[in-house]
Amino acid sequence: MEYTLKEMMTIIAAREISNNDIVFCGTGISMLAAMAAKKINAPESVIFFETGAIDSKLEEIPLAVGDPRVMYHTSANGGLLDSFATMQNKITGDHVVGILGAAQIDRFGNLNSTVIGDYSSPKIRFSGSGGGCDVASFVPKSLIFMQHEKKKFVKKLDYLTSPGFLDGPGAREKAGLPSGGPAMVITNMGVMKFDEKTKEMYLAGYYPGITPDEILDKMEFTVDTSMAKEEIPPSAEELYLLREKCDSRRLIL
Amino acid sequence: MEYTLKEMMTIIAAREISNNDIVFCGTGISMLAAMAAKKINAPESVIFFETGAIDSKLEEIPLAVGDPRVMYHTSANGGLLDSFATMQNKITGDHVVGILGAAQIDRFGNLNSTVIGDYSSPKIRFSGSGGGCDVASFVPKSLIFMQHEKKKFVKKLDYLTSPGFLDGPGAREKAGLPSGGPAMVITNMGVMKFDEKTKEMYLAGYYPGITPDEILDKMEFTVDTSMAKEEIPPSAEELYLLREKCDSRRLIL
Amino acid sequence: MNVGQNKVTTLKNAIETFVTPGCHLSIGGFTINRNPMAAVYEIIRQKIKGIHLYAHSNGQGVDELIGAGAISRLEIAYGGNGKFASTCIRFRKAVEQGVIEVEDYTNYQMTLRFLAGSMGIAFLPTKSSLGTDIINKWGFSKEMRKKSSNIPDDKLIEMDNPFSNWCSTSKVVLVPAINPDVTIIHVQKADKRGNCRIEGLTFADVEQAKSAKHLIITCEHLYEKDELKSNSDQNQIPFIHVDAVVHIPHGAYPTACYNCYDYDPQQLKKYGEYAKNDDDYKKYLSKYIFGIKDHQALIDLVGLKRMEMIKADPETGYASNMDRT
Amino acid sequence: MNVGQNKVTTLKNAIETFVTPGCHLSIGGFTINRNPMAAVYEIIRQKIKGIHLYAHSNGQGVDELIGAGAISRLEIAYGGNGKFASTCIRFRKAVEQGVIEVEDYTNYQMTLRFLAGSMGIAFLPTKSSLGTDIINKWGFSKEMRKKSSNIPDDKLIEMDNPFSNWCSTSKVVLVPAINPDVTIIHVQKADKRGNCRIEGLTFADVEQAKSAKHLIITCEHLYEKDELKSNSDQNQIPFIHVDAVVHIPHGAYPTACYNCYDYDPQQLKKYGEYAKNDDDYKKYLSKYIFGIKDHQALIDLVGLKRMEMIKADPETGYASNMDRT
Repeated sequence: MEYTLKEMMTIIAAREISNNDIVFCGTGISMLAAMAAKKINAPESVIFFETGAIDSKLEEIPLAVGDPRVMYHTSANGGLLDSFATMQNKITGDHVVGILGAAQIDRFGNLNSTVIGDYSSPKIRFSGSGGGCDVASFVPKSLIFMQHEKKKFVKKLDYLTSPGFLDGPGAREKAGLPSGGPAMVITNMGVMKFDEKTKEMYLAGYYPGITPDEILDKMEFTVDTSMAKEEIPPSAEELYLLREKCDSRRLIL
Repeated sequence: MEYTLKEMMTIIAAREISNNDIVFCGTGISMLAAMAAKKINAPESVIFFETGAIDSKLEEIPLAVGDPRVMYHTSANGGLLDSFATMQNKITGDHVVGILGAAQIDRFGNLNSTVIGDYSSPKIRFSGSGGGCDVASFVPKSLIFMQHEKKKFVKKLDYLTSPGFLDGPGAREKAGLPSGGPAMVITNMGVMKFDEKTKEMYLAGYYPGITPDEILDKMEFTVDTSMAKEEIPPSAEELYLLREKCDSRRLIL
Repeated sequence: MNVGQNKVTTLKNAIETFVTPGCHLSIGGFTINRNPMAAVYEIIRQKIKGIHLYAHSNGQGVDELIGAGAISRLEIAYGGNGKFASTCIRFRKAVEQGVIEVEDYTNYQMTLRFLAGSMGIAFLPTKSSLGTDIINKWGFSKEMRKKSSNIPDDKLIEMDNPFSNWCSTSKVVLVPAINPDVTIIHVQKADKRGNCRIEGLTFADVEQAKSAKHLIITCEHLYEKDELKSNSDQNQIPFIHVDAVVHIPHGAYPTACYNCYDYDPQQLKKYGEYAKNDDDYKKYLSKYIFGIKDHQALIDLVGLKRMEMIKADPETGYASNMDRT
Repeated sequence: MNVGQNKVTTLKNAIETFVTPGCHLSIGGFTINRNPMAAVYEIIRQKIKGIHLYAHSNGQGVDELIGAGAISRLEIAYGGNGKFASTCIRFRKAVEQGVIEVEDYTNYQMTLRFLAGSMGIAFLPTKSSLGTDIINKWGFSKEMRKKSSNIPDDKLIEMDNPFSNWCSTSKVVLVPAINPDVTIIHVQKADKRGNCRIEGLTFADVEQAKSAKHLIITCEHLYEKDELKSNSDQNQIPFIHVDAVVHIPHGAYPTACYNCYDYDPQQLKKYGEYAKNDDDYKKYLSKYIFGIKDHQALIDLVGLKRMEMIKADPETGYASNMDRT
């Protein structure tokens, strides 16, 4: 069955979410992945937004985390203080899965969403952290969406906006961050995970029709590909639920 | 016209409140004084409570700051965080007049509402600070209700619960407290104020039929009585409004 | 916390499960308002002892837990009950007789400590209590603190403002976070998943609730799953924080519950009488707590007439013109 | 703040009075929701320059203020606008061209900074951004900070947990308080004294409002003195914090105002088109801001049909089934 790479990426992220996970999501594909998980495999997962909405009904897909659609039929409508406290407080925060994106990522899963070039006189300016650094600092597990390009998978970030494993094993703890960090990087070509011991990125999966070497060609640094398997494409049912129940108007897809 | 000492004390406190003052009050006579001010001389003063109620209508007199009567017809019903922030934040806090009471007071207006005797094995245990220390720490002006007794006006407090001028001029600033402190002590015999320079208590007024010497007899330390004048008793109108419009059921009076 | 979908249980079961001997507990409400009294009485009935209690001004509930001997350690700001007790009687006796260890804070400090716990941060700063014995005199010794992993090594820490004189602040007091093992609050409305709606003042209930490892909700009105999701602006506590939901009408009695019923001045006065001496207090305990099987039995014992008397006026939210002399 | 009883005025007067050249400003809302756009357009119309703006994710309003050249310094967490701008275009150009000085924080940090200001405390702690360039890289130099009395000497300060390892916390980041000279927020309901009721998410509006030296409220619905004192549980901002109340229906347009109207996807897209190059943006400014006398004129220019399109569905609070492609 036909599917787009965006659909593949969304479904792979959705499969990572379980019942009783509290899912932090941003705008676009990350929101769609969280919605898909509720429709497909984790009906009792809870979606929340940094703006303060928790357990939103989402009858229509929001186009921003500030979209009024996140405010309808929630468990509570609070503010930014509430949502970030839910993550910084480990009692609830240990149940949160964060979904993030960025302009650059390094082999330890650190993210740059601020600038390309020198911070004081950047070549390219991006949006900045928003809540991204907060989520990456607080939560035990995060999923990262990226496009696979050499300039995005870099040896050294121009600016470290959101912490992954910083410079390797024990670095988060040394910096004073709660343990945790990125669990998975989902791109338009495959899936990267992080080694338990070295905290370094490795290739865990590639999409049908794409080879590990093609993926390495799109990265400034190399990663271990020995454990890579072909990813299972979205099923007809997954696609049906994603397309018809989550984004029937194709606002994101 | 006949009046009780309690009525005299209440009216003297009420006269100290002006329009646009934000009045912090506790239980009992302090609440009655704030209500009397609104009825008599400061209709546009604003009453608020540490429990989070602000600008309460008070159709009936509350018997505690947690009484549901403080929640009716307010400008906002918040919580403790809101009320104390309103005082610690100087933007609003500089407009707050606090009304307090205590078991002991010293010549610099420091208050004890915690214990008599040693803190670790007290002879008498009182309620403790509640919000008293917070108010005394934050606000620029406070009025203190006391009973005039030797054991209450002491040379040294058994426990310093709420800061007055600590050990004298500049001490609040040195300790890191906002400037301010007690403005007036209202007792069953007279009114004490604090010297601009020395920050020491002096007798500012005595009630009709009471002499400065009788007041000094009720204190462990002596104060300057040279500026003391006889206080003006409550007028018929003040008494009418206090008795009929504030506490018609004599729950406090 | 519990992300589950149905948390409705009995009070007996909720207390047995979460309130264990020696646990660190906090209860909601303020002096004579919205104390979780049904839960307080059930804790007493289950004879749970050695509790470490955190209180700001939790009035009636605190005094009854102390009176029944359930508390061994107390961190508190205010042990009074408004006009009904300038100092709570059983609290005063227990401290003077040295049967409980007590440590004093201010109301703002205790609230900030719950807020810190709810934010997942180790401490928060304030200017309150600088230069006072609240900072200088500790109820718990350094040694005892070092030994107890669930009590911070310091009571309060004074610190210079690291941002020079920013906000014309030279010094602050840092207050350590509290994360109680269990918090119990009584609310007007809750649904079966645990979404809560408090009416009137929230006091410090929301911070106490979100700082707790386990949260028990007792409620006047129980709603079906999702019924409170409309007008959710008025919900203060989303269900993820909640472990147990118990439906108990009059669950705050004899304290007040805004829009439902007022405090009972007669019962609170009678309590004060009983509390004055130990023999009478034993009578109180056996008549009003041990002698009856549950909270409904207390409501029945007090009687319908009294419930009518304290019934809230729908306009004001309290019992207008009730005789409170 | 102003304890006075009637604060109703015109937008022109409120902006003239409180928004002065070089002032420190914050605006409410989040990305495409409840930005005080009428006030933003009036600031632009009055050609007020050199503003120091504090923003978390205040999307559309921030980009328009920057685009019009009103901003010289910006402290910000997120310069995007959801699906309508992954990075706000005029913000991006201004930073890349070096026409504004910018310093980066996180959304939580900016919110905590407003909270600190509203609490009257110099700083608050968090674990967010430890080990990142948010701490290491400053937008404003030490020298510039020392020179400016209204900017703290340090951006952020890393500190060891003074309570040993309490809450398994070894380090924290301290964020300095913000007290803007003026904050402007748009709310659904306000009374003439300034009591405010926000519907839907409050974002960081309440903290921004209470931290400000002066507070301007624009509202969809204006109520008589005391009308909002019933159901006051739903009021987030008591009148004492408010300096000016301005009644402006559609005051958040083209951003959304929950229960009143949705964002206008056509206008936001059109804005994105105009923003792409400077000449087109000049056309945008003259057509939609300088070319018209006030916000009502903008609403008239866009037209009734569009207002019908974005009208909120009373059940959902937004324009259900609106074409947003």
